[in-house]
Amino acid sequence: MSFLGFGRPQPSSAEKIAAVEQEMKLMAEMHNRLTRVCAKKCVPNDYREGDLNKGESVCLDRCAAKFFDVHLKVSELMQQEAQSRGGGGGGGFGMGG
Amino acid sequence: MSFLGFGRPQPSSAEKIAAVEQEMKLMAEMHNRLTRVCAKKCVPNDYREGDLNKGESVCLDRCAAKFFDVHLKVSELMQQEAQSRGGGGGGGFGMGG
Amino acid sequence: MSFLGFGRPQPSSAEKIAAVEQEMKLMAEMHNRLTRVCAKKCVPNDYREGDLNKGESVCLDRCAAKFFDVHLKVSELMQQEAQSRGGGGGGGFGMGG
Amino acid sequence: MDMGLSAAEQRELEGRLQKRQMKDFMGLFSNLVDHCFVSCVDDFTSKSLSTRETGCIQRCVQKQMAQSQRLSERFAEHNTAMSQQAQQPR
Amino acid sequence: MDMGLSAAEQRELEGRLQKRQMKDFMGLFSNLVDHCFVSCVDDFTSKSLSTRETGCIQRCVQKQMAQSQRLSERFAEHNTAMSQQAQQPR
Amino acid sequence: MDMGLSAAEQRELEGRLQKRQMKDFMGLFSNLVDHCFVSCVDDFTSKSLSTRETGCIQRCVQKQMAQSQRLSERFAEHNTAMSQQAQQPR
Repeated sequence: MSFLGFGRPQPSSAEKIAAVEQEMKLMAEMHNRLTRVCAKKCVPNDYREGDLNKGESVCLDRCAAKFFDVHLKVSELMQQEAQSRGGGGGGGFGMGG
Repeated sequence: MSFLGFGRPQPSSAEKIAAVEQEMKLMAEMHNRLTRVCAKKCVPNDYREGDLNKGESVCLDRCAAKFFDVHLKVSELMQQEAQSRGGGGGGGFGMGG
Repeated sequence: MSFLGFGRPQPSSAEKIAAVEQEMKLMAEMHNRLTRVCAKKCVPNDYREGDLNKGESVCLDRCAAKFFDVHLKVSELMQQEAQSRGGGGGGGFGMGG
Repeated sequence: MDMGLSAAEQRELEGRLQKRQMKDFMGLFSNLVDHCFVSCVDDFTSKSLSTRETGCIQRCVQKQMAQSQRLSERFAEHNTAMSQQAQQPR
Repeated sequence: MDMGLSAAEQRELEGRLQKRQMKDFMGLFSNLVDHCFVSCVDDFTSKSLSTRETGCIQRCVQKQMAQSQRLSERFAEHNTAMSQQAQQPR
Repeated sequence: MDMGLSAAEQRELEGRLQKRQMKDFMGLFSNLVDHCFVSCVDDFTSKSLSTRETGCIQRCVQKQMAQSQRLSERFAEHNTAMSQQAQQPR
């Protein structure tokens, strides 16, 4: 089925569909988390105003930028940690046992 | 397959089963959210008593009524918002981009 | 298919696979809850130190032991409750209606 | 529920609903454990539950179940009212 | 999206993505209801929403949607930047 | 795990378990990011992380991983004890 494949077999259509679905799910989850976390940091929840004011808008933009940075930072740190524990996939952070 | 169908095809049995399942899931989720939110509003969590007292019971009933009202209100507001942005399904609230 | 079965049919391979998967999912969820709850109780989130100190470590161990005890306790209490309401599976705690 | 299902489909539906109920039950159980643990357990000088903590857990479970039960009733009433309203010709 | 799918597979994918969008939308809706309820409703001397509460809910929904919209834009920019970076030869 | 599965079923099971581990890992990763972000980031006068924030994130990740590791051990001990108890004839 993958006689022109380089190294590993081409994903089947079902796998491609599952991958797109999974990608959308991850995006939606990340958007939810971003909204929850940055709302907490930037927008007071007394709702005396219905519009985002200038300060809140700027805070949200910066909050988003920092959130993406923390993502990157944490994934780097976890890779280092995994390697320093003697290689292997994510060892020590899993279910243990 | 739906030669007697009116306008759109009849749902298949698999679709009916999936719809009932989905409905149950939504109900369970709403019940969870209702319980979480109204517990926070009405019942102090020091648990000096094991029974709901009169005040707590009345508070829970009113909390539930208001929760259902907020549901309705929010769905109306979101429809208005979607329409005022120039029609289309839920535009602007989705994943953006 | 289960002519040697005692009482009930042997689970099929698909059912065995689903059961192992389900078990792993429950374990992962419990681990998540344990971590969330015991972090809140034992580890301040100012992160002036990167290492768990002695006091925090001991607190986590005791927190875990108590968490497992509460699990057991709650399941006993729910069984009693279900029985005292006149038998039947978990009656009165479900979705009601 | 009559939805024009065959006997086999009816069994399939019942099996799935049972799994769903099991899942819902497990979810409620986990929420109960977490809530009562967080509310009642605060002493980490020992690894076994104190009498005070055990009593608190008991009252917490009892009260939470009463609460869940009461809200289930309100929820069921609401759903009934909603479906009647939907069927009414205006 | 061209992923070398047949027409039937393309339809299958679209159906699944629609379901996903529906799910995401329901999730956002639930979060919005819960957040605005917790932030705005505090008076349990009556079973109907007060004028103050209704106004607060309105502003809360408006503001949350503006916020979600703004963060969606930042998120989309970030994703675009990431995928450009991934394609760049170094 | 010997459950009387054929080789093909064994492969199917392994594939599924790998997906599950991936999911669990993603969940832990997300929780870690959210927790450390909320705990460490508080200055929104700039759009890049300060030295103080970066240091805090580092310590937070390190400490959370140590904690997760420690609780995994306790959890594994508990599960072992439980399954031994279940096998003992009374």
